[in-house]
Amino acid sequence: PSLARAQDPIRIAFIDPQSGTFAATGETGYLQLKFAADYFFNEKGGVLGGRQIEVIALDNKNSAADSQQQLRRAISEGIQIVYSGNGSAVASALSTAIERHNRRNPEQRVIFMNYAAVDPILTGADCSFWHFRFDSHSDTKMDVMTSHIATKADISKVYIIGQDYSFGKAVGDAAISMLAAKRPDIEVVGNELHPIGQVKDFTPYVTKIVASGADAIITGNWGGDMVALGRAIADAGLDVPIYTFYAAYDGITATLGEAGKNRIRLVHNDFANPVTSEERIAFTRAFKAKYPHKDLTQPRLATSLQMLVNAMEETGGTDPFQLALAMEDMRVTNMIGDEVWMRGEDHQSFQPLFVSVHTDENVVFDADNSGFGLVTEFRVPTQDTITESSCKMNRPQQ
Amino acid sequence: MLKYVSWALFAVALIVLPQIFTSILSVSILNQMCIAIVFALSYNMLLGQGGMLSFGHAVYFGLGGFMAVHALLAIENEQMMFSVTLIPLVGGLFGLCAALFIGSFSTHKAGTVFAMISLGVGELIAASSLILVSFFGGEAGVSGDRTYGPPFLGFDFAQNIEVYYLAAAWLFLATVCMYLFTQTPAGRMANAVRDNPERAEFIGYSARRVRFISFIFSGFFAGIAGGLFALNYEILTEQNLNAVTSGNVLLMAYIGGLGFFIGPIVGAIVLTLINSVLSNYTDLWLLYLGLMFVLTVMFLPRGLTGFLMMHRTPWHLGKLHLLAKPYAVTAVPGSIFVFSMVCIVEMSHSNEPTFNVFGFALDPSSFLSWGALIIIACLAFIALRRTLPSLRDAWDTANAIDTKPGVRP
Amino acid sequence: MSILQLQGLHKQFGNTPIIRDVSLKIAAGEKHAIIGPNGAGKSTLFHLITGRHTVSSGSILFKGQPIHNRPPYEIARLGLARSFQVTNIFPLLSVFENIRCALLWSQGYKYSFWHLLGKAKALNTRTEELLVEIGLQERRNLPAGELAYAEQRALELGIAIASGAEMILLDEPVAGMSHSEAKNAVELINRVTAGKTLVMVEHDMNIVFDMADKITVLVYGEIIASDVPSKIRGNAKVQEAYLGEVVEEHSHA
Amino acid sequence: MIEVLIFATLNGLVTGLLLFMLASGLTLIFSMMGVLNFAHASFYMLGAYFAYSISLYLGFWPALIVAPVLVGLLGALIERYGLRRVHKSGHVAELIFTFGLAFLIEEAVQFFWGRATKDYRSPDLLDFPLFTLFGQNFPAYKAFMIFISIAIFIGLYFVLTRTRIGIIIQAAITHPHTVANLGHNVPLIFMAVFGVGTGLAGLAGVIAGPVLTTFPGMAMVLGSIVFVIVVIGGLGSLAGALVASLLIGLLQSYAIASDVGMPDLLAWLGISFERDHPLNDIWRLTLPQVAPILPYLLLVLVLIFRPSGLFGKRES
Amino acid sequence: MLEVADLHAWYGKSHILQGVHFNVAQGEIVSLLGRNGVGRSTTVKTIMGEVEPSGSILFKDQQIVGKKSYEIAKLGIGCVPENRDIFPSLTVRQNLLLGMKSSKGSSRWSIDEMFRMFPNLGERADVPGGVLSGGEQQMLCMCRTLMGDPELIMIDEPTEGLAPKVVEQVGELLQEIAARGVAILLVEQKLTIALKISHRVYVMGHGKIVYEGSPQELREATEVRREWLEV
Ligand SMILES: Nc1ncnc2c1ncn2[C@@H]1O[C@H](COP(=O)(O)OP(=O)(O)OP(=O)(O)O)[C@@H](O)[C@H]1O
Ligand SMILES: Nc1ncnc2c1ncn2[C@@H]1O[C@H](COP(=O)(O)OP(=O)(O)OP(=O)(O)O)[C@@H](O)[C@H]1O
Ligand SMILES: [Mg+2]
Ligand SMILES: [Mg+2]
Repeated sequence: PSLARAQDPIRIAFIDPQSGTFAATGETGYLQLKFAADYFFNEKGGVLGGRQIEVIALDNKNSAADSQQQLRRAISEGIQIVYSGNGSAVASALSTAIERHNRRNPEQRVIFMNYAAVDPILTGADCSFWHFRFDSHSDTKMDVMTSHIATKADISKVYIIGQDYSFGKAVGDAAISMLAAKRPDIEVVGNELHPIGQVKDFTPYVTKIVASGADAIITGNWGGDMVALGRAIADAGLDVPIYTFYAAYDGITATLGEAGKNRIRLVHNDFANPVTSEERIAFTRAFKAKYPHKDLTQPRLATSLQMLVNAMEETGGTDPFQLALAMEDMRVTNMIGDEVWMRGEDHQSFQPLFVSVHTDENVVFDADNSGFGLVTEFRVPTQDTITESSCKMNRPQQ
Repeated sequence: MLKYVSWALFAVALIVLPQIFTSILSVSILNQMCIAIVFALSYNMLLGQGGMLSFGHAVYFGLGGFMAVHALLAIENEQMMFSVTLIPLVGGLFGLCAALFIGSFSTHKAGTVFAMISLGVGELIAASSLILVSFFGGEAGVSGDRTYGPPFLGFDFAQNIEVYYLAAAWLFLATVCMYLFTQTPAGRMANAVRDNPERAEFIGYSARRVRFISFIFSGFFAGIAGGLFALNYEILTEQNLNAVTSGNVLLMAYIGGLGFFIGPIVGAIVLTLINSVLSNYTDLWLLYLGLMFVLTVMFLPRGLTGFLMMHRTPWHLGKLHLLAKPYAVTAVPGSIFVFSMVCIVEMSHSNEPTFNVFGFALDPSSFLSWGALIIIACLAFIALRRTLPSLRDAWDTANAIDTKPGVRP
Repeated sequence: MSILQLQGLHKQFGNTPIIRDVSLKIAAGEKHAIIGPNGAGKSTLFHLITGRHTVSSGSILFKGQPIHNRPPYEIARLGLARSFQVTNIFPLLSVFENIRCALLWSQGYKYSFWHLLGKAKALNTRTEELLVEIGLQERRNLPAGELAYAEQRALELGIAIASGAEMILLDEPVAGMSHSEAKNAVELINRVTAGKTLVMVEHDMNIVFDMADKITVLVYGEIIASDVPSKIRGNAKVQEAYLGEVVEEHSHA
Repeated sequence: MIEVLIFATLNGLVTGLLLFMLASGLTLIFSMMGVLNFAHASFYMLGAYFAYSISLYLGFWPALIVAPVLVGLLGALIERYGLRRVHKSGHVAELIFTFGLAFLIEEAVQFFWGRATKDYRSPDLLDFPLFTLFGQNFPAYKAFMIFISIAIFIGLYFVLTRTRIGIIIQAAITHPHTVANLGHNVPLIFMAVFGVGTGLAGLAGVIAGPVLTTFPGMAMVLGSIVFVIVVIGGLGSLAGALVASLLIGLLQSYAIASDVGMPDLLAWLGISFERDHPLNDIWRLTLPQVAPILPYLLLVLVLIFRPSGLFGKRES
Repeated sequence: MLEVADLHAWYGKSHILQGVHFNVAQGEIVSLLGRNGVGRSTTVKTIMGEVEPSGSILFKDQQIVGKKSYEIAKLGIGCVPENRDIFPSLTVRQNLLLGMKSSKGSSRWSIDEMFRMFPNLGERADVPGGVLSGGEQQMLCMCRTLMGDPELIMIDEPTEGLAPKVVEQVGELLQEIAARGVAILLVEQKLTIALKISHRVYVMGHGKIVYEGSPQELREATEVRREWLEV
């Protein structure tokens, strides 16, 4: 490579919604990745002997077709690394498209860093050599959630409600089978599916929940559906824990506010209050200083970047095939000192998981500047989160 | 004669364009345009020519596309064997079948009744697509691979450029067919029924049957567009048949100009470009797009094509040159105004300490940037208001038939 | 042989009877006028015959076939064309297209989407001829909605006669036309309906008495007289219900 | 079971009346001006956001008055400087205009208020359970919603039937010149109607915002359902809009409350099927699952069998 | 009462009125005659403010050029257009109600009086205007305008489509209206009736007034009649 080439930035395409209804998460994701790149690498002299990392946001409008269009744009511009994560449908479309593209155009390959899409199938039946997932998949999260429920002796009836699509259904199915294994005495008194984004008022559903006599609720709802459900439960005066995956940040925490206090429990892999790691505190403070209205919702973006950079330094370049090989079975230590392992077999990462509660007590780092935030109650170490791989990976030749 | 020349030009443009814009991205955008044009033209068969305002045209596009993907899957699984060049036809036929069924009850009436049935049917089918997972694949959609069919003239369609030429061929064919349809008795009666359905019945035509015919053809061509989509993206999702897609095609046809055959073509090209180009410069592109729509509807009621066609009279009168200077004079303050407004909007939206708009560095925290931009915007606006009357005068002059200009006091 | 036969026709809107027990025979080739006071039900009668309204009871036979309660387009296809009292044209289509559309069915094109209009020589020549006949050849490319009122009336007439139907129903064909235009229109009507059956409603008595072979007087939905013009003129009941003294004045003018 | 039924009825009533609040404004505009106002739900959203901002400074009650007025004024301005211009180019143009407007308003809201959900709350004064039945609270705020909706119905009904405004506007849609020739200031009336209609939407937003959450997608959720109501009820019929709103509110509420579905039906009929049957998806459908799409089904059926809607007199 | 001077009007590029001038006094019936398409209806529309003119129109010594239609109507000019333009979806009674300028206020005319004058309308008071017979619509339109209590009423072809007997009736009605002090500008095709009831007549040709006189004079001016009115 010529001298000039060596100074070119390493460009990363961040393909996520940047406009429309789903833009909020895509936008903070972009800012966080960019911030992490600057904070950890660019400000310290870059990588691969001085090359800067440049993150380019490409708007996929939350659509599979637009994601492909943006993928083609990224490829046209010679980009070899693609980040995406919002929505499993989009992620799986992108994964398929990248797999095909790399097969049809071996000289223009790209690697896919999935930072948030949790459908198990992405590292299961549909796993791809080019796809790496940095979030735990929903079955693992459900495993943690049910383990936590299992420790609560006062829970005997559980109501499951979710959005009517694959993720919502997967949550329901997993909850039922896992609860049956861990606490056979718990009765699942309802397993309801509602159309996604269509329900105006959840009170009718809450009525059913009340009538069922449930003393805990499990839901995979996110976005507006989560807020509306939380509100309706509080309005009806139903005082039972609600187990969720996505009930925080992007206005949700602020809107749930008092209504969700000590009701909402969240499974996640990004450590919340109390934060003990100095590195993490400094990172969070620096981010807040730059973007006061945003929250640091996905610290695993930093972890993923760390792995990527390690792989680059190891291989001395950015060739996606080499990067992918290098990342397999890589282990890095994240900001809070836990080890994250990228399993080579299916490109699924493993890390500790947490169950936290929505509250305004003992919150140092709040969400939405609302005073409310997450306080961790329960931690599951990495080894307990590891599940079998069902991936039969199709490994390309160099 | 002119007609044949335009068709030839059209064909040449289709062939040459990807040789000029060669990147993967541009080929992909061209591909998208082909799809959008067929779709928008099919929509205009309904609204522009048949007077049927549909809020659910994406249904036929989407259903055709889904069927096309299933056909791809069937080829992949070796249940069927035919060339993927015929995939759009599969989509078209399925769109036609869907239109046959839905049209059988929805074309009874035009106007609001038709519009609302199309809305209801659209919502129903979009919602069912999430429920009927085996056909629609839920929110993840269905995806297929276009490269499994027998090669066609040695092409296996692995590359986008091959798909482009296939799409362009279909586009050309579909456009010719749709144009010819407007020249047939059925096509002309569609216009008549749009104008006055009652009178049409008294000259021997069942308004319902006439609408029905337009409707199924429109469904057919929408299905072809869906099939092309399936070939290009190899995936169809719920989004391809929901209200957003239906709304989009309505906008394309309208912005382009409903009253003209080429209107939807213009609209499809412009909107595709905006969609794929503007969105890369700013995440406020939807805001600008909305603003643009509203302004177009207000000031160019006959769409972009209508605006161009307005220049036919001065052209025939040989007075087009009279407009050049006033246009230029208005364009200067106009573009400065638009530009400074864009800067102001972008600045108030920005998360970043400084950023560039078309090469200008702006600092949202500095009063200087704000003040300067606001003053520039105001000045440009005043200048614009000053120049508009002279443009209007020039326009009147250029359109006046009399030799003495300005007869009208 | 009567080409059109109405038998015991009744029509009511809600509870209001408009047509009460109308029976009438119209012979093939006859020029028949229907006159009567405003609101007598003349236009309603036309609407019944041409399928715009359904009949409440009774029957209508055209060429021996029952046509009541059939949709307008089926009746039109049998060879029964009409014009409207309130102008009813295709406002956005050009004058030329208005006429051509009116010709399509009778020239056998039906719902064809495999014929090109531009190639249909006979159709286009016939359209041109008709344009000349109704005097609108210079306006041929104008959208019909932009024509002056009287021109629109002429076009209305043109659409009605275009198909060359065996029987033509004209509802106040010359209303709104000036004297000279009315005269031209009458000539035109005479020319194109030669050998055909014509039924018309008209308030201009000069024209009625000039043109009609037979006149039917409709008052409050009932036929009070149906006879040759000379007898009608003298009929006292008709004079009282409809004509007033105006007839004399007109005949003098 | 009985508690589910009672609450389902209450919920249906609340949802229905809320929908009516929106539908009333749309009926007004739709029937009187013939404008299919696609942006209607957007004005509703604006109402909620305005009220949110105002309530931060002045509290809920002033917002209840000020926000709808602001929305109404905005609506009137949009009519004056936008819609009126477009009116000349016909209904489709008007529709596209409001369509673009809906787009624009949604984006503008995101621009000014951001994309995150807003913490807009009901007033403390009404923040208590009105009664508790079978362990479930019925918030006082919902009773307040019911009260306002009924007040709107009575008020509008009076204005429409006891004044000439209604007929003037109806006539002016088709014959603006003639109405002007009779001495009525048509543009002013149109502007007022649009203002009042959008103001009503704004009011609905102020009231619904705290219950249905205030976020940029709130217009989309309600956008087409309002049309469904207005059409099912019959164009231009206020009573029809009320009946249709309640019908849809109750229908959805009961559908959700019910636990029946195809499996029950099939079991009842004694039919069994394989789990991998191609129509498996259909055989497994339950009523609650399809509840939100029932209105569209109803819409299509009503239009096929009674194109003028339940209470509609005229067809358009 | 009404003074029109040097009135010009255009439709797009075509110059329709090319300097029209005439006047109408209180209680007077003035006819505007002429062939089809000479611009008589356009004159009426122009006065009503529907067509943008240049020139001068004084109504009760007030310039009304440039005013909006409804303002002109409020000043007291009523107009019965040639295309009838009744409101098809409103009932006969509602049509008449709409004619009133305010819901209260006294008018020289009441709905009952109208129904007495035209029993046809009375019978059909609650039927939608759109289903009326052609002649009934014509009557309704005239009554509606009267309901607004205008001081000047412009009537465009009132007798078109009316049965001969009703034409007589309309003539009498017009005379009665005039007798109540209302000025009438009558645009007519049928010379017979125009000559019978008018006080003065104007003849229009090619967008200009080409003749002015009393009915008697016009009856005798065969030259004028031949050139501008008949064939
Ligand atoms: N759809 C309808 N509903 C109720 N009444 C109607 C309907 N259609 C017509 N009528 C009434 O029927 C009567 C006859 O109307 P029609 O139009 O046939 O009269 P006409 O004889 O043509 O009169 P004219 O010479 O004035 O045109 C009128 O009084 C009219 O109001
Ligand atoms: N809206 C319009 N656009 C263009 N030209 C028009 C329009 N209305 C009328 N004209 C033209 O203006 C001329 C005068 O029309 P106007 O209606 O005033 O005539 P008129 O004397 O009332 O005749 P008529 O007996 O037909 O009512 C006609 O030649 C007509 O073609
Ligand atoms: Mg009649
Ligand atoms: Mg006239």
